[in-house]
Amino acid sequence: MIETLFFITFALLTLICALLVVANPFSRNPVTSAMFLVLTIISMAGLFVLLNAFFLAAVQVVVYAGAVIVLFLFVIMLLDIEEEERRKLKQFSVYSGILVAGVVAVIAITAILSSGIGAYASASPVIQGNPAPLGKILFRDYLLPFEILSILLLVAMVGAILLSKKDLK
Amino acid sequence: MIQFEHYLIVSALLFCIGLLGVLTRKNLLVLYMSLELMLNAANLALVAASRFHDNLNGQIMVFFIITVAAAEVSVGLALIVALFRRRQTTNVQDLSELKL
Amino acid sequence: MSVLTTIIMLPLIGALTLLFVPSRHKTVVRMIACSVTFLSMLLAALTFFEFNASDGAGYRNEQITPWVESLGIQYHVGVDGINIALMLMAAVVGYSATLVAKSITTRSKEFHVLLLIMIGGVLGAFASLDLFFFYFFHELALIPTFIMIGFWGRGENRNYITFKVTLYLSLGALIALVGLVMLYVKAGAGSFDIVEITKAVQANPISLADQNMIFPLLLFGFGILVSLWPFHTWAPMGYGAAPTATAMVHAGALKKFGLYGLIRIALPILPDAAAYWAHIIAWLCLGNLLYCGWVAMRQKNLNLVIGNSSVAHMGFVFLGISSLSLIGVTGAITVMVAHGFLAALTFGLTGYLADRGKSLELDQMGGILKSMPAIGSFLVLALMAGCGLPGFANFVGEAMVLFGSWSSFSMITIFGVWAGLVIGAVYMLRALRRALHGPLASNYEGVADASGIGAKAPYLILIVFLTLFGVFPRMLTDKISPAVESSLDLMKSTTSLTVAEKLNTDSADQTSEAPLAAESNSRGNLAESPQLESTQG
Amino acid sequence: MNAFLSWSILLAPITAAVLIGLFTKQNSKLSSKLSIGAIGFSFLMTLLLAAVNSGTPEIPVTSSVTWLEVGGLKVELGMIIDPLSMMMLLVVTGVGTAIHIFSLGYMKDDPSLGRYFGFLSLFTFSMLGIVLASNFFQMFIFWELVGVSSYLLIGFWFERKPAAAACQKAFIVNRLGDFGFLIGIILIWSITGSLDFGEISGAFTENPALLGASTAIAGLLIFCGVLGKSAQFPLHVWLPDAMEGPTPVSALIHAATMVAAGVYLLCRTLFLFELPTSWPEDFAWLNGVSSLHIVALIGAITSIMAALIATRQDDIKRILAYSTLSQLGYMVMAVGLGGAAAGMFHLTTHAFFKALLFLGAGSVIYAAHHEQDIWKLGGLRKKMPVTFWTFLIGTLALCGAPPFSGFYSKEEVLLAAYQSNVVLFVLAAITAVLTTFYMFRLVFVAFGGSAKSESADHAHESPSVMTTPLVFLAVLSVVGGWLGIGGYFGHFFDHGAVHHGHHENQTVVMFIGIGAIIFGFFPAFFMYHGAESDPLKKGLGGIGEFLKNRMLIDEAYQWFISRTHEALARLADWIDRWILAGFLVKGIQFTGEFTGRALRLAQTGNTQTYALLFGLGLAVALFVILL
Repeated sequence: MIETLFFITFALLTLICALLVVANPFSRNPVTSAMFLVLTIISMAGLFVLLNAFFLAAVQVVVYAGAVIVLFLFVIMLLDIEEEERRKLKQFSVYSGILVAGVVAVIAITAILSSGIGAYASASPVIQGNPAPLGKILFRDYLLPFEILSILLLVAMVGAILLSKKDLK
Repeated sequence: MIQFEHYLIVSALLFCIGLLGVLTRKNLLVLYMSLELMLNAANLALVAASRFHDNLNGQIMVFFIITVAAAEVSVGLALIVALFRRRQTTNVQDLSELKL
Repeated sequence: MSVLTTIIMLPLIGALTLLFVPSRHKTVVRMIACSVTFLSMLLAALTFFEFNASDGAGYRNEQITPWVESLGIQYHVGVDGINIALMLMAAVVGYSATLVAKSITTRSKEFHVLLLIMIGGVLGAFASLDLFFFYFFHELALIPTFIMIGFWGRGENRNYITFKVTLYLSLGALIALVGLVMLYVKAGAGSFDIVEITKAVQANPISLADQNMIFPLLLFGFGILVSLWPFHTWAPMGYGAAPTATAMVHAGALKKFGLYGLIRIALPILPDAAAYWAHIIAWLCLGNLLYCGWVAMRQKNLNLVIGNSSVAHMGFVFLGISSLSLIGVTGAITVMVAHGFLAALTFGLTGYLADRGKSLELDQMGGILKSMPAIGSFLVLALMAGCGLPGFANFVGEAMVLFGSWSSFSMITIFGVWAGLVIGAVYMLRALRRALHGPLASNYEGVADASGIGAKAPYLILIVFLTLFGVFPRMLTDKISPAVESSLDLMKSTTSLTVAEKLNTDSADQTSEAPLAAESNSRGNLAESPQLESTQG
Repeated sequence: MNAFLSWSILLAPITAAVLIGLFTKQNSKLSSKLSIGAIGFSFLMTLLLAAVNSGTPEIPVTSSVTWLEVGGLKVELGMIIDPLSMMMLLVVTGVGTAIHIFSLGYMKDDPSLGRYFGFLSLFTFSMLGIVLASNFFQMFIFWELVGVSSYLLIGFWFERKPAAAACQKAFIVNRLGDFGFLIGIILIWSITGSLDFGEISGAFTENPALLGASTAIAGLLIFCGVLGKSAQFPLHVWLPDAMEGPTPVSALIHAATMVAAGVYLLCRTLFLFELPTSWPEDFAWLNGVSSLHIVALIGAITSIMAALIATRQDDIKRILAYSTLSQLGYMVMAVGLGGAAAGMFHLTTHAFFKALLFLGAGSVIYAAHHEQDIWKLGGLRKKMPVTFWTFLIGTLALCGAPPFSGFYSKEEVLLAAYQSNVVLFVLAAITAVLTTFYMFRLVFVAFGGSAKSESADHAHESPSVMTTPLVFLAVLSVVGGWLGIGGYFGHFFDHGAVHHGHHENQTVVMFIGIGAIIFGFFPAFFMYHGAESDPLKKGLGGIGEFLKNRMLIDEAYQWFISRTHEALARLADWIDRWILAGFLVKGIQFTGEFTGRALRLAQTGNTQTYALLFGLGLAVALFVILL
């Protein structure tokens, strides 16, 4: 029962904060959006805990809230964002965006509800997303993707440095 | 009792909110945040699947997605910075190079 | 690993290696390119001469490596009499073209990379026994062609021509792709393997309606690639604008892909439709033979004469295929091989002149035979081979086509003889007289002849093979004909099954004629079978 | 033994040709030695072969290798040795050797002598191939090769425009004949299933009606080949033009060998023409006319037409060319009238004296610094005695004066005509009159009188390398008729119509023949003896011009071809340019471009618009897949 309560709380928090990231009626300042993004991510970490993914919940908070969002804020501060607020949104693009997103949402939810996907779920799940079992899988079954990922990060790092150099050739 | 479907619905809604952001906001930075939201929606679905299928592979996927997202954000933000240096704007409407 | 894989991979690996060679080392680039194609040619020649036709009609040097098993795609190469000669031809033409590519000066490394990819693709397409790879290798060869024409081509309106060639060939390839995919689906073998599909179709033929839907797709798709009339207008122009080596490989080897596809795939797998469409092919080939011959008579540019004559020669191949007889189809394949050498030779020679910045307008040519004896004599040989002179492989093939098609299409054969003997002689000799005979044109004063064995080698190799197969045609035909025979047998057996099946379901009174139909089919003259036609209506 | 000999006869010249082409083209001396050595070797081998087989002329000796075998098409390269081919071999190699040696002198200043001898050897090879061919396909192969090697030889001086035009014309006109020939071969093969002469004639012996309604058609199609190679009307137009080639070439190709190939083919395939004739229904009105009748008619037309034209030509080689045409017409007519033996006999003797005449003309031309107009020669009798006397022997042989070889062969031809068709006989007799007339016109103008130009004035006798072949051929022209060649052929064609029993007829024909010589000689003597210009020029008026312009046949061809093929070519080119490449292709291009322009409006360049459309697409795809 208490689990349900937690789920509802976190789910609502996630969705509301996410909505405020993209469509805040009071402010269109990117900083506000970034702050709400932090909230969204933290409440998602709550959902992860509910799903027994303890390690991921921690990673979510550390990497996203800690690193990614800080990066965003840095860039926001770095750039001049005054101009953006003064621009008007185009009515057409807003309505069509809402329409498309809404349609996708309706279709997805209908599909989920009608598919009976829950029936495939195991009745009494037991797994625990602790570092130890995750690590075992990661370094045994997924060793090659893991290594490739490290190269990806390296490439991204080099790319980011190269791109932010002053005299871009 | 909370079921798999409920998590999936939350995930779908989150995804659509992200999509809404991508479609309506004009600021590149906010666009990027919306993209992050969409990625997180996928993460949520994967973790839920992992939980309800008694299988840790889903969580590993999330792990990878987070890493890729981090890489993507770093490159993307570097691009935005470089772009801003050149064009003094972060508004997508000013960027119409794709037009022939 | 099969030797065929080595033959195919050598140029491709060469192309890959070239990517790592700095482009300033031009000699190294040339050396690598020439040596890989030479090795490839050597291996192909060895395979060809080792090929023992008396071992039966099956495939040799096979290699099967599964790739996407869920779709039934596998890397399957192998040769029988039909494609071994084409492999040899493609490898020889490839080597000769690589030698000729020496004249490319701007961005020569990139050119060589593309050329090697093209050669590897051609070889792969001829060796593949899997529809997927068959098509894949063809595209691999085709796309560099466009880039090469667009980038290294010559002439003022080469952009327009590149565009035209690209559109035509892409469209042809696309139509053929649709046909091939439909074939894959309708055959129901769950495999892209040609051998598997053939087996499946033999046990359970594709219905007549489906055959009649797929066959035209293949015919016109492949037909556009081969410049079947009236889809030929890209060819003369395209070869005029293409760089020499590209024109050689395309006109010589790559163009034969469509014909090879028709013979290898369309005939044995879609026998009923083939028998029905044979009439139409035969009439269309008159367009190639007569119409394009006439067009060639009117041309004022040497390259356009040769380009149109090359289109006209394709008419013989189509005529041979449409005869659906052993002699005709064997002749068609012989013409394909011979024309491969010949087209490469002629385009190589005209390219030699054009690369020296000289106009190929016949008005501005003349007397080349005197001032450039080597190139001039080669050109005389090439033009003579082009009008069907005995001693060259073209004659053997064309004669076989004419002998083979007589019983099916006597009237068209007569036109074919007329086109081959008379019209061909008229345009070839006119071009020869205006370009080579007479006093030396001022435009060509001081143009150096090919001197030394190195400069003559690319042409000599082609001439040697052309005459070798012309003087000893059994080297070719003894290998080709058993394979063609088994292919036609396959076709007959599949056909009669379909006919019998159709007659059983259609009406009772026609059933009595079924044995008759089977009998007339076994004569190898499917086109005349009245049952097949009546079921069309 | 026979097989080895015959193969070595055939392969010696091609070996020489290949060696010259590949290695010694630059070296004139070595090339000429190779070429002459090769044909000399062939000649010796032929003599040896004749000696070996002298006891057994009846049995055709054949040996073969399979050249091509696919399904029902089996082509063998065979060697057929029988009296017919034996005599041809002797003529080709014997006369050929003389001409090769003559060339050595005639062409000695030419810088491309190596190429010349290479071509000559190639030609000899092809001609021997025709003679030895044992089946239709092999015959066709060498037929084409002879065509191309004559093309190369006629166009030897290709930098001269007339030579370039002449060789092209020769090749294309020959191809016109080959068109029928090849179709005929295919037709016969499709019915009999065989290409071998022996097998086919065997099949006909068993069943003469094997070819059914296409018997006559098949014969005439094969005869098309003869029309082209032997330059019979209406495909004779190439031969006079072919005189642009070097004179020894004219002697070799246009007198002794290539043009004789047609007659040889006719005799070789005589079994086809002797079948009971039947026509398809559409040609039923021709019933009763056999293909041989048509052959004889064509031969007669050619001979009289060419003789008429020859009287009005001024070029020494052209006169001889038309004379050759006329004599070829004789041979074809003889074969057509059932006198195959007479035809072959005349072919043999004609090869001797016509080669002699051409070489004599070559000697004159060489001495007079390439002056060919007879009205600019003259007075050569004293200056070039050997040439004059040998030329006179050739002339007398050609006219059929006894006891020269031409007398015997011509008499047999006339006899064959006399026995079967009076009209043709009259034509043949008129031709004989005309022959004497134009030949003595040539002799009187060119050799008699006084020199009419400076080059003729400075002429002197040719070197011995040229006169020796002349003497050799002159001897043959004299004794050729005594050697019993006629009986030799008569024995072979024992079913032929000529029998020596008809003494009465023979006497009549002999007197008519001698009369024709007298009727031809005296007008020529009175008109041209010592004449400075042509008295006939004014006398004949329009007809003279008509004959001088070769009866305007070339112009007729020109007109016909420009009306048909040129027009069709023009039309096809127009369609190609404007309809296929223009309207259709450009039309498709325009449609594509128009659609593209319309769709371009959707391309705002705004990423979000694209994203929106992408989202919409996603929604649709999801809807289709999930619901």
